Amino acid sequence: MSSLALRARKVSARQPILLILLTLLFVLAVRQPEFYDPASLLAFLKRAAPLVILAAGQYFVIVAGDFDLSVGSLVTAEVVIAARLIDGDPSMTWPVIAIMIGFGLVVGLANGLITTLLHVPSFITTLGMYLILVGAVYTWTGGSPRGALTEQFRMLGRNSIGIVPYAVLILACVATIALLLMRSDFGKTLLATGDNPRTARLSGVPVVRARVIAFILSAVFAAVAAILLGGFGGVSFQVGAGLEFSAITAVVLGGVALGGGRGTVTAAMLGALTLEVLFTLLNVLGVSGALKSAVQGLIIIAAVAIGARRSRS
Amino acid sequence: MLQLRGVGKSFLGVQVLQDVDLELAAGEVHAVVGENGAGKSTLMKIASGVYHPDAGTVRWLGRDVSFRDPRQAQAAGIGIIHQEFNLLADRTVAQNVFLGREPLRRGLVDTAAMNERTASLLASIGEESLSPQAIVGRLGVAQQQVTEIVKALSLDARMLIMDEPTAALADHEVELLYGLVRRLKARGMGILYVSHRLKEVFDLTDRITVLKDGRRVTTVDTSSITADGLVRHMVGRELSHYYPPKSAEAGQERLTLQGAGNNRLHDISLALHAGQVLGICGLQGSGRSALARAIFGVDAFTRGNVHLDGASIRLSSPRQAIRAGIAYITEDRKAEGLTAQQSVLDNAMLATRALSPRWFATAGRTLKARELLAAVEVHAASEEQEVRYLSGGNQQKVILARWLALTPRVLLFDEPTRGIDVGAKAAIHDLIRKLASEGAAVLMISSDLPELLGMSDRLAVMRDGRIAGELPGTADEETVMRLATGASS
Amino acid sequence: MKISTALTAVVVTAMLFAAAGCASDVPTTTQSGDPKGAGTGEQSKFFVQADYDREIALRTMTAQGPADKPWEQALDPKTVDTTKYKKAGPYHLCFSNAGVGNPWRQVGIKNMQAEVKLHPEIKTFTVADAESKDDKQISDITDLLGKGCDALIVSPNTTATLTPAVEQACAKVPVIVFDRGVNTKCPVTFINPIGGYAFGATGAEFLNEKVKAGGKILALRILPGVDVLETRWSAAKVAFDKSQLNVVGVEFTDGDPAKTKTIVTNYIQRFGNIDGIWMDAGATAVAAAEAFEDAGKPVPPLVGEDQQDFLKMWQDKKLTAISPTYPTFQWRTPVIAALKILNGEAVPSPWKLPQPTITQANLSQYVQPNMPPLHYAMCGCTTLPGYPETWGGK
Amino acid sequence: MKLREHGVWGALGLTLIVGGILVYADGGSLFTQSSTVSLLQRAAGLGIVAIGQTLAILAGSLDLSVAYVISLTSLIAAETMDGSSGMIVPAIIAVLGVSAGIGLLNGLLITKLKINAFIATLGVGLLIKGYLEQGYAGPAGSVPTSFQRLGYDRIGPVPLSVLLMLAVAGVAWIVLNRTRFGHHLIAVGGDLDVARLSGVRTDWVLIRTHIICSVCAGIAGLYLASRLGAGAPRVGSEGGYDLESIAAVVLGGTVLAGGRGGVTGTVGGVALLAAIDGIFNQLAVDPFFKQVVRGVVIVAAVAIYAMSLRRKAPGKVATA
Repeated sequence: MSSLALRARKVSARQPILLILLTLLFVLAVRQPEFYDPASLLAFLKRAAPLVILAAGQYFVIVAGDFDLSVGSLVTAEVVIAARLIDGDPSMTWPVIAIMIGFGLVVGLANGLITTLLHVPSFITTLGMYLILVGAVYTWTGGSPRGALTEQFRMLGRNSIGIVPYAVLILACVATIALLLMRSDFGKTLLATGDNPRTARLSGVPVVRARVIAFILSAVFAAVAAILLGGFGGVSFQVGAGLEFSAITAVVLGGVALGGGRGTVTAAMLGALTLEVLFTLLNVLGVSGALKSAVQGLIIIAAVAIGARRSRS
Repeated sequence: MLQLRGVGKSFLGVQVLQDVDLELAAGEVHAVVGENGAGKSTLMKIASGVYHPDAGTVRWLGRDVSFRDPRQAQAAGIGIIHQEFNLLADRTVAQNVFLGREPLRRGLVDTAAMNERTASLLASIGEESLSPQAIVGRLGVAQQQVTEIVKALSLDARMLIMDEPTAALADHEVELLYGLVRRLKARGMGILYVSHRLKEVFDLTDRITVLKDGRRVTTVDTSSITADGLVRHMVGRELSHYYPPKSAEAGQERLTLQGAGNNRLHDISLALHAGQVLGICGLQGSGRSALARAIFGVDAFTRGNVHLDGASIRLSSPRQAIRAGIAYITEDRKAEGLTAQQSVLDNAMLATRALSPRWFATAGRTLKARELLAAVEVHAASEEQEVRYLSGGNQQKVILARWLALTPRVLLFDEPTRGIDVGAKAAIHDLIRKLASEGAAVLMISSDLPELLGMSDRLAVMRDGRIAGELPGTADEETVMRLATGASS
Repeated sequence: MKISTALTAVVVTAMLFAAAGCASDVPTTTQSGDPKGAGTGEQSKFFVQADYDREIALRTMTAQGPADKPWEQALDPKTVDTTKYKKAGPYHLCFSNAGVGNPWRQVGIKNMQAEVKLHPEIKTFTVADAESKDDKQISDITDLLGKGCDALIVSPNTTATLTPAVEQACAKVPVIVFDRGVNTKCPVTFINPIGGYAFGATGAEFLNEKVKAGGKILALRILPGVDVLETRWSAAKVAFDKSQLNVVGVEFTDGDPAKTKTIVTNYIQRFGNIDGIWMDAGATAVAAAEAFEDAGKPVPPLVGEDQQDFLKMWQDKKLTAISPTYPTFQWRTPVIAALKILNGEAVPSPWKLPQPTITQANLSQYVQPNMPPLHYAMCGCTTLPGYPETWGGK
Repeated sequence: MKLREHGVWGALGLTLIVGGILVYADGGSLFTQSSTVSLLQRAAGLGIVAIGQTLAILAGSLDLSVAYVISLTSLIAAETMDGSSGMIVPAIIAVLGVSAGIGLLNGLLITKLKINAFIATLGVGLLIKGYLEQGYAGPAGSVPTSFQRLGYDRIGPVPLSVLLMLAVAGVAWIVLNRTRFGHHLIAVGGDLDVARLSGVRTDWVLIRTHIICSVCAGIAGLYLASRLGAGAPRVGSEGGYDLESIAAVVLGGTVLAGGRGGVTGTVGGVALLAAIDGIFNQLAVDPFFKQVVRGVVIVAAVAIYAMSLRRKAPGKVATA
């Protein structure tokens, strides 16, 4: 028992986010035991999946020392593009999904190249990309989404195999990929790049390539999130609104330092999960939607303040 | 004006300064010379209020003083010009000079007065040509130095400590500095002048204090001593340190440079042999590090030829150099050697991972990294410990392990033992020799002349971006110093 | 380390206290004895009893004008004389639009542009788009006034904040306001359909009829503070408070389908099931219905609007539903009114347009599979030039 | 660095000429009094916020809470006045007090708790947003006609609001160039260590900078209240004043990392954004397409600045 407690303390010392998450889950267990029914737990994971995926994507960029503010508008753009291209034709489902991933790749590549080769701060690059994507997709569709998504497409975000939603399976895949990437040599060199780009370069790390890949990962993960969100809720222009800040909040909540080189992708994803559990809990507690942003603000300030104190002591 | 009596200082039980006396008179330029580790910088820091002496007294203008911090010393009239300038690149000379003490008129900064006062300070040292409104970032190094000096003057400094003031200056700029120092002296300013370059010392100073191993060897009038005599005072320390035996014979030529150069290096021709350590000595700013960086492709050569094991190569990035089998242990560990927040193991594996990235960690490579860490005797709480918490010596060993994993053919060591304790130093020396004996060609840069002499099979001496001469590993310190300082010419 | 542990401890403790503290409060909110008004909260401060009464009355009146052209009809018209504005053509018509940031306004602006094309006497039609910014719309109006417009049509972004700018404009040209109103009587006429009270009441009454007494109703609103939407909710609230229905929640969705689905799913989870959905706009109706499908429950009676995606779902899945409309054909009327005014003809002021409701009975005539999912069926645009391509159909 | 200081004005001139020709070809005129007035008026609100943001960015910081501060202060102004002229002065005092308080909070979080400015101000923004959403359903309060004159009066073609913006810009210019605080602010943004070693109290400088930045947002809130005649809980966020003010600042040549730039550039950046707005308005270009152009302009401008900066490679202080 004492060794278990010791272990728990060790884990929570390394990842305080886990402590916060467990506490929230405990409170949720007291207030709403039904939450732990397998079905509703899976439904929760299904809803949380897009943000967790976005947080994982954002993590790559942040840990390499940059920002990606364009993911929210990219999600919107992807969903709207998908609806217009598929236009209700089932045979178009898979080709369009491939196009979505490809489009994410191109956007990430553009973000990465502008940031690294033109030396534009990523804050500005991705802010510009945000404006461009929103504007372009509205212009292209004449201001209102056209076409329709097919059932096959929507299935990925809506339906389940047995009781396990596709979204949860996709989340599991993406999380596995993210974990493997960060355990792989690429992940380690990415961390080194964010930590100290000069050392990384002098040790043979292709720094520009690593940063560009981080942007591509963020954008491709956003494309995957778009597939899930489009499937879950259907086409709308609101689908991606504000997701960039939610993703950054989640990553920071997970103890990942802005500026790079510090934090794990697991913690970033746990941060996203914590945020979703928090919102569920607020809903259960009957806290009005309006106060959610205030709670979000408090949590993020507190989490970062604690993190800042830890790294100094 | 300044009198140090019997000053002593120790860090962690190591006596760095012991019973040092120093006097500086108004209008005097007083050189402080000595080898690396002789205690010059500690002495300067005591004079400028950074450190408190453990023993002895500091008298300033006839009164015993004990400065809390450099700002208090500044206020009392002691200015210091560091090697690294404390200037804002985007601001004007006047704005930099008066930063933190801007003159006010009716509550607003009086720009006119600020410029005027800067101009008159500049005029007072004969630097009328420098505009107070020039942007510092666009000035040459010499003019930036002038700005620093004026900043000190604006604080009514009555004495100035100049730490290696010519290190970053080009030749013609050095001449300008000479004039400036002479004018300051004429105004009655006392100047403590720390320099390696004996030519300057003889050109400029009135008296010279020689430090060795934390003690004052002598203080002499400059006119009463020759360069040879001075060098003899500075060196001659007993080899308190054991160095591994040198290589008997040179192996094949590994890396050869023929007439190589770039904007800082000129006409470099050198050969590194397998099994040998080539020591590069030279003063700061002589191009030692630039040479290593050029070979490693950081600031690549733009002229000349480079051959590696007989094949002509052109390296334009570190990555290419590493692929070719070259490793570079940088001078500034913190800024260029470590990823401080990553673990010991991750730091040790960084180059391996960067060069041949794998999807899955293979046990073999990790095992190899562990073996290397053990072989170089890194002492860490665990391999997962963040490398920033390690001592300097252990950090350097981790970096060594990083490169050893690639079994490089050529190793470039830039100040490999700077800031490292004696025990770790010996271990690193042994390692360097072992690597050479296993067939690597080693280039070693060090400011610590005895170390370089103890380690090198051959020596190349650099001055002003050129090879001033090559010497056998058995050369004595005086010969090297003469060549490096230009005292012999 | 110690400080951080302490801080973490404080945060965690605070959360635990929050949970414990709230534990005693919750029953009072969900199980309070009085079903009436319990879940619907306080009445909106936008609620005006007289306006409410008038709209409820207008619902049963017959409109005057051509029956096949509801955009030219008017309810209970009181006309104003406009001879002082009479002017010879051709005309320069100006329009200050609040924005085109949602599909409803997209359909609307296309209706208006097509209507303009029907009238050769309109030589120039200048549109300034305020991008949903009050501040920009105020500037836009100033700007338009300098362009020699013969009449100005305004669709205000918000009521209170646009009033001063509209007053300024009234002094120079005849002003026609439509959709949202302004707090001034200076425009020549104000055009809108019956209004939000009628919309909201129609939906609530339908639920009252279809859902058994004591049934759990979830009300979904887009966002607070928009008068058009506030009136819809306040009328529904009045209806619910009078009924035996139990409104278990009122939530804001931001018009976001994903958010809507999450909210509805949460409610299904929390209350076992929901027996009826009321909403103040149909953009999220499909998402709300899907939440029930995904939870494996039958879709309860619900209120939507006239978007094609919902109408199609209604038809395909045989839902029990109703669609009050806020017809986009009203975007045609301001152009017609402007021409009448410039012609010196009397116009109704205010100009109340009819507000048809789509029910099971007339559903089939509004389902148009060739149109985009977010096209509004009640557009009165099928005979306009460029239909259906201009509206994104095929 | 001529380009960085004057580039934005050159771009503005070019935009106006090209835009003017395009509009003329389209049969309109860009420089009629009414369109100029409306262009200037639009620029005023953003300009005031962006000037405050300039100071924050120059000091190496950033403020993402301004949009919500604007909304909040517009409400405080309108509700305090509540239609009565006598309450104008108390309302102004209340607005300045509250916004200064928020700026103080931002500054304290950044300096004392060592929270990254991005996170600290985002968090504070969310707190205010929560308060607004909880407390307000829609526009509230009302502004007396006498106060509305601030938003509508003009002297010739120049609206009062533009004079207000120019006044704020003038004050900011004086603060930056003629006060010790301003010199210290730029030093803090340029190199924190150099500033500290020169005896600058860096924390206090950052705190004061954030107070000023928030107060500027408060002034913009006052202006918008006068313009709208009421307080509006979403006017700041709908207007996108947070990101747009940052865009205007970098467009004006101020470096995001701090220490380099100034308010004149920002005024130019705001004018350029307004000019693009105005031209597209006259040409009745799809507002969505305008977004695209804006995004491209911002990224391109910063890329050009970065390029010229590297080509000339100034701004290095030597180390031995």
